[in-house]
Amino acid sequence: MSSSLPSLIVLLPFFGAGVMGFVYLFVPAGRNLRRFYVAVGIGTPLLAALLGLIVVGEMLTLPASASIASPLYSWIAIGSFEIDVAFVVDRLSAVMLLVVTLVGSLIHIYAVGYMWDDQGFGKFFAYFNFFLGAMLLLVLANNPILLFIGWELVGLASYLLIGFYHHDTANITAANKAFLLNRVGDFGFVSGLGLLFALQKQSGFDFAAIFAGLGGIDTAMLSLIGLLLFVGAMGKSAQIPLYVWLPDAMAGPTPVSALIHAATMVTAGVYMVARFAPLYNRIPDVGLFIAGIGAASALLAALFASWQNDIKKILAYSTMSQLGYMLIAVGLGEYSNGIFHLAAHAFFKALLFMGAGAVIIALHHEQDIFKMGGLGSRLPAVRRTMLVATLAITGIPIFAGFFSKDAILSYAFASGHTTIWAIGVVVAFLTAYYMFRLYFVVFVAPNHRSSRSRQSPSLTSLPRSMVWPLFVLAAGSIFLGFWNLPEAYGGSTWFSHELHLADHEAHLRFAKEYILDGFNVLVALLGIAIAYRKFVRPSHPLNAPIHRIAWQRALANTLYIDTLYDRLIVRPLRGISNWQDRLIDPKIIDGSLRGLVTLYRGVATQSARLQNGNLRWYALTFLLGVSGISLYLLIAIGGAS
Amino acid sequence: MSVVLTWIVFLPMLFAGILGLFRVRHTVLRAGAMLSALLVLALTLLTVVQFDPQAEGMQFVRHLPWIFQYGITYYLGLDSLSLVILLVIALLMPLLYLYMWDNPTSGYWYNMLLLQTGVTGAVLALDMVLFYLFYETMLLPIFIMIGRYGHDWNHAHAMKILLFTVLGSMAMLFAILYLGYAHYNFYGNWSFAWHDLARLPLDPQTATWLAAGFLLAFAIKIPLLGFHTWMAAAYASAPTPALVILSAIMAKLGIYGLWRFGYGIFAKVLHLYEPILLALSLVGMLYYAIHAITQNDLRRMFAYSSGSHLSLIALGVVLANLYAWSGSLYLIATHALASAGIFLMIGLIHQRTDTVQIDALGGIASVAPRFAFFFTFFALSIAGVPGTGGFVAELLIIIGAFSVHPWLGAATATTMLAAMLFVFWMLQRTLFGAPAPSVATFADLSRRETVMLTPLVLLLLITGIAPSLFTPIFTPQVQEMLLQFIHAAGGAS
Amino acid sequence: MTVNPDAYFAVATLLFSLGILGVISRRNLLVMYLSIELMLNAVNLILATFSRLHPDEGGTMIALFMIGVIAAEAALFLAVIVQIYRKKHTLDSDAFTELAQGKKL
Amino acid sequence: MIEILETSLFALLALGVLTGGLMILLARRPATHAMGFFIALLSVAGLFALLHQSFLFFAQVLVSVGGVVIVTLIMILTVNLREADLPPEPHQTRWLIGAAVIIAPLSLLLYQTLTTLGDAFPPVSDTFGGTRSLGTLLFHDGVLPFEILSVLLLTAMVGAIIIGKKEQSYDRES
Repeated sequence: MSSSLPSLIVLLPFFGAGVMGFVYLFVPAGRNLRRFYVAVGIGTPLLAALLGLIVVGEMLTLPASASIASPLYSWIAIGSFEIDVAFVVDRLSAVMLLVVTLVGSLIHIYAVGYMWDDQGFGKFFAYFNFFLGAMLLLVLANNPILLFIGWELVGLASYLLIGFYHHDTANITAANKAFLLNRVGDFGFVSGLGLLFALQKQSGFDFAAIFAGLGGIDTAMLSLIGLLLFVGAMGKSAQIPLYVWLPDAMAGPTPVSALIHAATMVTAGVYMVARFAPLYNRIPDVGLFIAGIGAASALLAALFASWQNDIKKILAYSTMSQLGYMLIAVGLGEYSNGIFHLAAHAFFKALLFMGAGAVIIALHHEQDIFKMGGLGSRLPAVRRTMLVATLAITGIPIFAGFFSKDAILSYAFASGHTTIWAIGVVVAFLTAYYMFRLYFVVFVAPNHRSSRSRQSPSLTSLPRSMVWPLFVLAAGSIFLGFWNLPEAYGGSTWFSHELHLADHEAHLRFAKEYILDGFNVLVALLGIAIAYRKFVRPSHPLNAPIHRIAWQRALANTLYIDTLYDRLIVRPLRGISNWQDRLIDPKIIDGSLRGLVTLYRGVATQSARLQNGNLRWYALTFLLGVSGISLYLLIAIGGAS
Repeated sequence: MSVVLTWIVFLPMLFAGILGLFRVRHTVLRAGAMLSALLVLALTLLTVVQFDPQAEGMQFVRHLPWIFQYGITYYLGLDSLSLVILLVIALLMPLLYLYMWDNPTSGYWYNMLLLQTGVTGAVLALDMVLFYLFYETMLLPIFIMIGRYGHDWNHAHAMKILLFTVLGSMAMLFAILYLGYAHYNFYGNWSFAWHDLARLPLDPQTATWLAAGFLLAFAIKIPLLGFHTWMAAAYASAPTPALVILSAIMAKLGIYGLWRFGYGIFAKVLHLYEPILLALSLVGMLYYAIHAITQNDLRRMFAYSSGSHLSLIALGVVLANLYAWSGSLYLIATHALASAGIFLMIGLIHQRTDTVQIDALGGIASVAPRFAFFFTFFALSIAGVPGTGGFVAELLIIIGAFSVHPWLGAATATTMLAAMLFVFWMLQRTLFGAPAPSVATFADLSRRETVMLTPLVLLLLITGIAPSLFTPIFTPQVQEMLLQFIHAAGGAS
Repeated sequence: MTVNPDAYFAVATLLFSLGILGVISRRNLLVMYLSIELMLNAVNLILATFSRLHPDEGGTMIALFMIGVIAAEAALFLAVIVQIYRKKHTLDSDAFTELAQGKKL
Repeated sequence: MIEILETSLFALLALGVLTGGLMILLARRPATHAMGFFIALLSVAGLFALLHQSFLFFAQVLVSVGGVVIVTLIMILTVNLREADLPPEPHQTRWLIGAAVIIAPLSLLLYQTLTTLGDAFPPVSDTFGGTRSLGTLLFHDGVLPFEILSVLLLTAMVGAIIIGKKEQSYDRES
């Protein structure tokens, strides 16, 4: 069935971005345009969310395999490369659509309060809407090319947003880094698409046609394609080795971090793998590789998060860690659990970021958690909602994170990948530790510093628009889990069932599942306990930790990976460039040409010597020629005789 | 209708003659130049409307005897390949005049008028001698503009570009003359018409040498790796309008020559050169991009960027399949628009701050948001961000490369990374950060400048968002050319 | 006639060679002029021998003309030498390099 | 008898030609040059006579010997060359040998070519080379060249006068 609503959903934010951008650039400044920006900037995502709900409601009445198509126009048609600008809402994209528009709208509303005093208010909302549009384009695309366009535009929007405070060069550097690493991923992605297109035999390049024609491509090539596509996901979902942009991306305004890290951009990689489920189902080895990368990233990020002091960076690494979980799920073929964790994560991580943003605003842009402390009593609303989100991400029962994360872990166990399961459990422990470390230090532990340093005791009061989205998200973080209640707990995994993805099946007996889940909860509680011991009842006054031991320092500096990249890639490239500029071009290429010129000049100079005005020389040279000819005649022809 | 091409070619020259005859004042001169550019644009749009994409071969053909003893003819014609470039020229000229609007140096204006005749003539000429004539004609105004109105070592750089290109075109001239003579030898009459020469049954060795002559000329003009040292020098010294023509049009004529004459006449022996061309363009693409990283002069940086993209276009041409050729043709147009935009804006920076050194700039975005928006837009379209035409073209070339071989495809896809290497760092240091002293009084775009840049932005957006509006114009003929080439090349092997 | 034409030719060739030698090897303008005269006379001698050899008086006629030309040339050449000598007070041919491009390289 | 006379005469004249040439080539003083020149021209005239070219003989004696040599002598006397005005020729021998080597092939070729033209002199009538027959020939075939020659001589005379006259004020380099 077809409908024009999906197209409208995608176009609305773009339209909003265009209008706001135009107004921002061309309507003379000075007039108070904030109301206009608020109306358009919040109106379009809300409208999109509303339309999204309508579309999804409509779709739920259809059979599970049905989708709502929304063709717009033919983008390009050359040979068999026929790409339409067409959108499709099926069960998978419906979930993403809802997550993106709903969480996105909430973040937009939150951003009104957050950004109210900023000079670039209009610009910010133009970028924000653009970002949302690009994300919707990515999610609703009916062919990989369009998906890729959305994919790239999302990267562009994140570049613009991360570098929003462009006075500070560090922010721009972070934005550059994000875009560059994303582009490295995109290079892999587009290579995968190109290869897929070159190898496919049927015409048409939308998802349905591609999946129908997968049988005609041999497995080795399919694996290569799968790997290349996943390289794109590595960049976008910040996995090893392309993750280094993510912590730096915290340079942007906090709503940006929420939007990029929670709801949207970083989950694109997971979504892409789920979208290509028919492809990845054919190549389980690559799937295992994806899961391995996911597990490794999850562990590494959790380790990093445990040693960070910047509140947003802790959350950034935690995002990377959670994305690792999702990739474990989709890599092992448990797509619906991955998507479910994605949705749940969108809620609680958005909540965490927005809470963190509220704290930061309240403390006048202070981001070091060890300079906060004891905020619980002063920001009760933020504290409560943050607690909900922290519990959710930690995986305490009844919160969304418990069901989504444990489903992934028990599936990993059930399908026999115990190593991955074990890593997952360790990560769960670390998650509990670092999340509660954050929570305790910021909200619970008494602030020793504020008494000493003259930290302003007056907190900025938070506008309402920044507070009530927190409660909506907190509600989501609590109740979302029940959508996908496993059978072991009397549920019917309604969500996974409705999602209708090509999942692998692996079941555990309920008893085993109870044991595993109980173990997970125990591990999480252990993490909380350690954090409590260290930060609420500390043996010594709480200060920012000073790392004396080498490995601690290394972890706090995230293993010097950035430096490594700088040494291995950036500097050599500059070196080559300099080398080209100083050696190859002027010396070798121009030099050889100049050599020719010198030769020519030399010959000319020597010839000019003959032209010395001296009569005898002229006669001599002339006679030399005559004599030469004579000699030739004498020898070659034998003279006259 | 067949006269229309003649008008398109010679109208600017006619205007230059008339205006020069009366030694008109600046205001009249610029109005006249603008009028001629707009007339040419109108005529060009007329041909676009009348153009039949499905028809085979040349259209609007004008074929008159000229020097009949030697079979040299006045032979103009148009197919989709030349149409695209013609359209770009016609579109850019009014914008360039808009850029020059307040420049009172009349020599500037006359040179631009002559330049337009030169480049359009080269695109439309189908008689090789005529082509050569225009090919050289367009060099002269560039030489004069760099030498007289340029800056930073302009004399030396003008000489450099002249020597390089003349070296190439001399080689081509010899090849052309030999071809005409060969035609006389085989058929008893002289002819320099393109399609006659394409039919010559040359023996492979001769054809190889002749092809080398042509390829040298075009390799220098493009410029391919190793023939490129004039590029940065000339770009750095050229005044902005000449620079735009250099990058957006003249370099494309190298590609055009390679395509039309290289592939048209020497289809049989070109496979000998294919590995070389492939390697040069592939390596060049990355070489130029890496070279651009450490450039401190914006013009030089985008000179190398231009080189990188032209190598990509050349790569697409060498790949010789439908996607790659369509992509190359598309990139010719979209890169022309994008580089015209970026070079115009660099010119504006020069006007405002008297410098184009990156380390002297910075923080423009804080002072001039509109300027920053346009500049970022053009920089991003050069980087091939989706939504701009460059992306479509690059995607097509990448797909074309993958159709040939996966490794080739992967190597071509590095173009996604190539522009990234320098564009963003450049943006960081020019637009962002704290405002540098030189940009403290940086004026935002005036209305005239906005009008000048907006068409480019819109076109880049439209070509990116709806390429299907444009591709049907050239795809059938590209397919046809491709079939002819494969047929001709297959005949030999 | 007992003397072989070859003998005449030998004499003429030798005379001619002496003339060339004089032009090349001497720097004295007067010697150069005289050497040229010698060459012309050598040619005249050859012409006369031809004429006798064939026998055809056409050669004699040309030789006659040449004597006229020699006279004219002598007049001019000598005038030039006189003039040159007046300017530079030397007969060194190497002193006259004004026609060379620029300075000596 | 007459053969011996002729041969010895030829040898004498040939010797004279070469002696004159060598005197010009090797000598340093202008007077010696003039003497050598005189001997050479006179010997050539003698050779003309041996070749039955009576008119040419007279022309040579009158014009070359009587005219050119005298003019040359006058010139030498006019400019009154001093020893110091003569160019220094430090490497004359080296130049001479080098030039000889250079022109040797040319001379050889010239000689070889000339000797292919004929082996012996045919007998001729007594009038050969006489004023009458030559005059007839001139009026038949050579009128135009003859007239041109006269113009040439006139021009040369005028030119020589103009060139040779003393420097005037308008000739000086400004």
